[in-house]
Amino acid sequence: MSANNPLLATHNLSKLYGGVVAVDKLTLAVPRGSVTGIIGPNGAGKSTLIGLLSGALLPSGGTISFGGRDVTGLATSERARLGIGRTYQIPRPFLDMTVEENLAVAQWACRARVRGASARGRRAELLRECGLSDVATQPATQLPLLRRKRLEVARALALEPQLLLLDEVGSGLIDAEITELIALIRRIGSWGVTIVIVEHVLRIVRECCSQLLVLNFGRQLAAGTPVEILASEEVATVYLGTAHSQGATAQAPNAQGAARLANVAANPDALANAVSAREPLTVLVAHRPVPGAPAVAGAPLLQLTKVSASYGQVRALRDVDLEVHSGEVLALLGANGAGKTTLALVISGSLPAHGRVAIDGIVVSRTRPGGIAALGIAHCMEGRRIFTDLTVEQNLRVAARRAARPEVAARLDAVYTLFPVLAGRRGDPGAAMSGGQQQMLAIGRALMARPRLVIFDEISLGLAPIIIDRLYETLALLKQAGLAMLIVEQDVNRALAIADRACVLEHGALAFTGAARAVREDARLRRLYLGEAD
Amino acid sequence: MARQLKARSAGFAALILALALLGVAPAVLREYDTQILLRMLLALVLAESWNLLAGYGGLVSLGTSSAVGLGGYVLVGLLNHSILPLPVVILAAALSGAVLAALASPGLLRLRGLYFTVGTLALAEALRLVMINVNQFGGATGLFLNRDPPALGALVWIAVGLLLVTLLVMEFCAHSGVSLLLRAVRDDQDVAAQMGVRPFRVKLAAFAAASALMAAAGGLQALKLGAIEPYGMFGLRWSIDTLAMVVIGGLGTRAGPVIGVVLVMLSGELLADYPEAHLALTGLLMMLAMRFAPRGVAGLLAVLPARWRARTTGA
Amino acid sequence: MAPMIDGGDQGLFLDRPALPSHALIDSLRSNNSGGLKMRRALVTIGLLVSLLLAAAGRAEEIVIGASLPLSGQLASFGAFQRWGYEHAVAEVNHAGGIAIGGKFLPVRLEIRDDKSDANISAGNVENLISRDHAAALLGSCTPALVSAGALVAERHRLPMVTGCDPRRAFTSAHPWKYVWDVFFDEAELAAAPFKALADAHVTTNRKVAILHDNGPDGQVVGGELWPELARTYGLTVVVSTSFPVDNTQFTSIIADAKAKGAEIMLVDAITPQAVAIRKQIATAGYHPRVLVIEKGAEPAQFGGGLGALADGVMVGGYWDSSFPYPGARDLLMAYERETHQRGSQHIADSYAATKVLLAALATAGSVGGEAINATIAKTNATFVVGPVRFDAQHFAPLPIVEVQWQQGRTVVVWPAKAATGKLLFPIP
Amino acid sequence: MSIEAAASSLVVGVLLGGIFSLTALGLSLVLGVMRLVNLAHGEFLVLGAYAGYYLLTVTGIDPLLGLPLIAAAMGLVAAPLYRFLIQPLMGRGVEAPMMTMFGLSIVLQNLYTAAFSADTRSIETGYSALALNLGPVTVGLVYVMGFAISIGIVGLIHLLVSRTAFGRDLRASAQDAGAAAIVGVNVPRVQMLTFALGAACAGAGGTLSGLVNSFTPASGAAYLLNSFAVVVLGGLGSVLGTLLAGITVGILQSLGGVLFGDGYRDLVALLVFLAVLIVRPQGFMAGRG
Repeated sequence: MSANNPLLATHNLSKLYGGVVAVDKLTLAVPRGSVTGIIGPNGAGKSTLIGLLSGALLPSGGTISFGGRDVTGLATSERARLGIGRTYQIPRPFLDMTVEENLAVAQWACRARVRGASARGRRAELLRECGLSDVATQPATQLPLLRRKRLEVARALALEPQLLLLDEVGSGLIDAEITELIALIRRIGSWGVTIVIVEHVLRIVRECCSQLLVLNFGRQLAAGTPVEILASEEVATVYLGTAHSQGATAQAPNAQGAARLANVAANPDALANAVSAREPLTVLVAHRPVPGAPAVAGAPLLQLTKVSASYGQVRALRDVDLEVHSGEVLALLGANGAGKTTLALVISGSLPAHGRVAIDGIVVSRTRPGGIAALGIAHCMEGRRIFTDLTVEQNLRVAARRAARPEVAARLDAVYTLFPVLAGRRGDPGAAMSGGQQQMLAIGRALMARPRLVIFDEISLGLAPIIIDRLYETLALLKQAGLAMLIVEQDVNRALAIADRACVLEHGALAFTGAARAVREDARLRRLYLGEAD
Repeated sequence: MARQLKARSAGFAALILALALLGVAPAVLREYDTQILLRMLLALVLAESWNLLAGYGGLVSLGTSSAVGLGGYVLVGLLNHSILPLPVVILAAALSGAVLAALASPGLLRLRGLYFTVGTLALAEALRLVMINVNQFGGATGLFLNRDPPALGALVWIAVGLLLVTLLVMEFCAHSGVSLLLRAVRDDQDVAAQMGVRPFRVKLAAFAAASALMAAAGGLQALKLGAIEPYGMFGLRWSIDTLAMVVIGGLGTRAGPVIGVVLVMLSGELLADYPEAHLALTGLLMMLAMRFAPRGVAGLLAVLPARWRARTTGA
Repeated sequence: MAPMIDGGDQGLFLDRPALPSHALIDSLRSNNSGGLKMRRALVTIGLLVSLLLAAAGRAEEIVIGASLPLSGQLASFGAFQRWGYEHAVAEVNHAGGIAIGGKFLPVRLEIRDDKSDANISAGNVENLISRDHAAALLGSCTPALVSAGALVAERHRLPMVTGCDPRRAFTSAHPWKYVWDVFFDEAELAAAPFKALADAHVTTNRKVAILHDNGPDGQVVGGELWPELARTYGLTVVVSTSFPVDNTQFTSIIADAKAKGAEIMLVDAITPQAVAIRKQIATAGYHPRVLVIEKGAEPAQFGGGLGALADGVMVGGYWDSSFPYPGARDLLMAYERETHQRGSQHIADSYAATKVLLAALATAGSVGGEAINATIAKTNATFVVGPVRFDAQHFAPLPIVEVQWQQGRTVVVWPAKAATGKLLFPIP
Repeated sequence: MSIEAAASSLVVGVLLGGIFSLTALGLSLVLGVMRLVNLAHGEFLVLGAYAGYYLLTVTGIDPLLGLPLIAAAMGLVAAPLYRFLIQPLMGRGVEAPMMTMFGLSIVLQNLYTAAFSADTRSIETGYSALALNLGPVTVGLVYVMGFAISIGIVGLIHLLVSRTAFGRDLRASAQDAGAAAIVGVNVPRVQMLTFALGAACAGAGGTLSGLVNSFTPASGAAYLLNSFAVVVLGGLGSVLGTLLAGITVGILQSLGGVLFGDGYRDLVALLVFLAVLIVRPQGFMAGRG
């Protein structure tokens, strides 16, 4: 992908957040007039890269050059004036202005290049191009999601940029909307504007980009034309998890699951770990509803009927029905932005929703998060969200609500045997833990409440494969101890290996559901993730 | 756009007419009413410039008293020790406000939200303590104007002139491109930077303009009094009253300051014998405004007719 | 199916950067019709101002206005002055009022609180003149407030008689034409303690510490006069510092004075600071043999606030009920009968100032400013504070005595002929 | 300025600094846990001072003995005040609660003037004028007692925050309110109790301030700025940080007094506050955000 004088080039660009490496010595070149796509699993550093290029984030190392000039340390406003425009993943219009005024801000800021009357003409032209002419005088806050995304693009174009950075413009849009967006991107490309698209919706990348870059763990995994990349095995494994590429579908999930458990059985210390860990688990896992709590006999542990919710302007969930029975493990799959996390938040009570959410048959739609936790539903949250100020033990103790002192001590011991590494670091503050250790602590914290159902939300995010293996071994043990689990997972294969049933969300609606083995075979799954060109 | 242009030019005409009316008032009104009018004009200049700062620029400042005090001292100092004519001295007082803003800006303008507010409060209090302690500026005794202040009528004309300048600045800042930059920086400073706006410079321009107008008003107050001392001129009361008037009137609205000034001043005169009750009432009104009418009385006035019409026509 | 919730508020867990915290500002929607509302509001101003307050009917009475510090740090002085003014006016009304144009008119006293703030004092006097139509004015207390109000009176050419503003502070403010002051001269006040100590042949290590606030009179008495007097009386000034009028912590200055062994301490401060200084002298374990606190130590609140600690503190006085002037004792008796509190010399100068003004009104027989002013100029009579004659600078000096707190009461200790008690030395 | 004099005023600085840490603790907790700038904090302190004053003059109970009573009363008053006045505004950004507290401070200041008159007061007890001689240094007894009690209370609060279940809930809510709610912490209740705890500290701190120097209804503004200097110096919500910062501000003030004269004490604290605020503008908000 070498080009003689690229419009944009980075050399060993890196960004660290404390111990976590977001972007790791990235060197890339974006030729003038090209449309470059950047894809990669969640947490691969895509948004961080956009932040570094636009100037919102200052790099920890390496250089960025734009049009041959070193802009590494240049302030955001100066980069914008040089001609770098960007859009935001979650649209951030100027709320107190009309749509047209939003565009005028960029023109006024860079007055040098745009004169009065022609400015108004240019604005009208841009609005027409982006299909916003009819709402020109409406306040920006009244726009629905797609139009807000178009406003982001139009506003960035008002800068007359040489380089346009599009940050996940496609997420949360329905197919028809994506088609319109692709047409718009192509038109912009035709004006000679160099475009960099960070995207999850692979259809946009496939149909717009002339070159493609795959990021994983902040490093460049692969680069090339969309056709090469999307067909390559390497990319599929990164996306669909270990051994779920085109060729490997034949292997039966149970065999896969069984192989893992066999490994546990064969490996002595793993076995010891497994056997000794099973006894204390009973301390951490409850089977029956909390004594005294109302329950309808025979009702499933958790039942969602026609649940819808929205999130900012995004219609995240539409009429979702879902059931989890006591001791059952349900995998919740779907592309990024399909509404998985929103569903988890609705169940744990921190996001208001329409429709009926019932635990043991009793409606809990209006209960506060704390109340739902008390009913035995724990939520191990996306991004771990442990309390970095508190020590490991304090993190665990916070979750043991209303438990008698001996009971808390027993649960603590059980968690420490489940995750020996935590026992050693009992007194250390949460902040001083690595990603994997923080995830273990988050799981431990969820178990301290002696739940009957735990929602595991993206626990494999940004972790090394061997750590993910150990986590899933623990989940397997918890399953054997009778803990019901709702696993929200990017890594399809791992989730299906342990799940009894699976259901797949697409654009906030239930695409299909069924036994884990059936879902693995279903061709729609692969299309959903990699999106065949239709 | 033409319709809007016509509306604006009509607005200007009415503005000039109203101000002319105010200028003529002293000849017509009794002395007491003229004094109230002068106080209102000064308060309106302060309220408009604070509204520019906080309402349009998002810079909630509790430092009005530092600009007012500085303007007062510069005016009296220049009149006592130089032969400069009055208009030039008032301009110098205004410039001193802008210079104060410029000097404080590298530190203060990097602060956001609460920390900017508390920073301005600390700056105002520090300036007050300096003026009290340093005897070269008259210490607690303060300074006496070496000539009789101009007659009330002349003062009203100067105040009207200052108000005209203030309203022109506001009109410019509220309707031109500058208002776009201001509101962009206020709503989302990071995104504004992404659009090529230089947040620090926009905030500095608003801070300097507002401080200059406040300092000019401070100069006028000193001219009216004839004798100034730090406790009065740098007192926290200036910051509190100005903020209360704009918040009650309607933060970030064009009509807010006017309504706020009229409301608070009138209630002040009616409750003249119970000053504590007046201040407590102002505080209470502020709390109610924050809770139920973030857009203040102006916001209510804008919404009520619509709501009332909706209720009556059963829409 | 229930309608979609309008997802206005963000869920709790968005990992994208939090929206800017200006949510209040987010909720603002300025629309373009601002110009229109602007016009409507400005027109209403014109109407409102003219309708503002129906002119108070000119009842048949003489209005005397006064702005006094009834709240804030000078509240202790203001309270006594208010009584002095009201008592004098009540006496005149009881005697039938003042004859103007053949008719006896009652006098109405209009008092406004200036909260110890010069700006408000000026505003109050403006209101008294234009709204309450005062025929004449009485002054506030302490030079800063008096000057602020007096300048307004002077501009409106309305006579004002005041006390509570020493000569140099009064005359240096403005070449007065309509304002008259009945109070003491700083030079006499400053010299009084030195003379009292000399007459009592008191022996000390002749080391003096001077503490004064940087107010108008503090600068003059503490900053200029005391250092000069110390030199002329052969005393060495070891500490001389000023502090802001509203300062509360004096530990450093006091510690310095103690370390330098000053046995004589001269202080000029208002009551709150005087109380704090006396307390902090005690808590610093410092025992000066002589402690003079001008201005702040005089009112009863000083003694009340400190109790036994006040004993021995000397302060310059310009009046005491023991003075051989007509009505002196009756005035104190009247005060204590009505308020059940200990009197202060401030009831005398305020009472006298009002009497001077009312006497001038009676002799002028008119409410015209120029007439009253001319008759005030010719005042030459003995009042409860002694003989009052105004000099060319409109100032009528009052004699100075040195007073000392003893067992919770103030006793005149100097000069000998006026003494009602013996000088207590050294202070306990 | 001789050595003894400098030594005594520095020691007084340390002792006053101890009291400053207690007066600032309430502001620090509320700012740390709820990102709420309590602009009425100064008025809470003044209320504590008046409470101590009238407790002594009306009932004769010594203010130091009455401290728990005053603190409890302030807490009980503050909880409903928070529940009905501030909590509904918590979701609406930062300006609304701040301006409401500003309005509250204006109302309180004028209620005090109306109720207690504007006279300057100070709490006079038998021992308030006694002096302690410790070698070259002589210091008021009341400063030492104030210091000891303040350190005691701050220590208690530190234990409460670091050792108890409520303390864990408090810090969890401070650091990540969303996650704390999910884990089962009743975050609104924790915030209300924290506000009440802050008010109780302000009550006790106010009484001690009333003991060591005089106060008027208008003293709130000076107290607020002083507390802010301590909070910004000591770091948000950290109890020990506030203690050290309080003593530092106390020393800085007495240094200012020694070097430039007592008039400059408050000025020095303000200039330090401005310097720290500007050098670490995002320091505290981001540090805990």
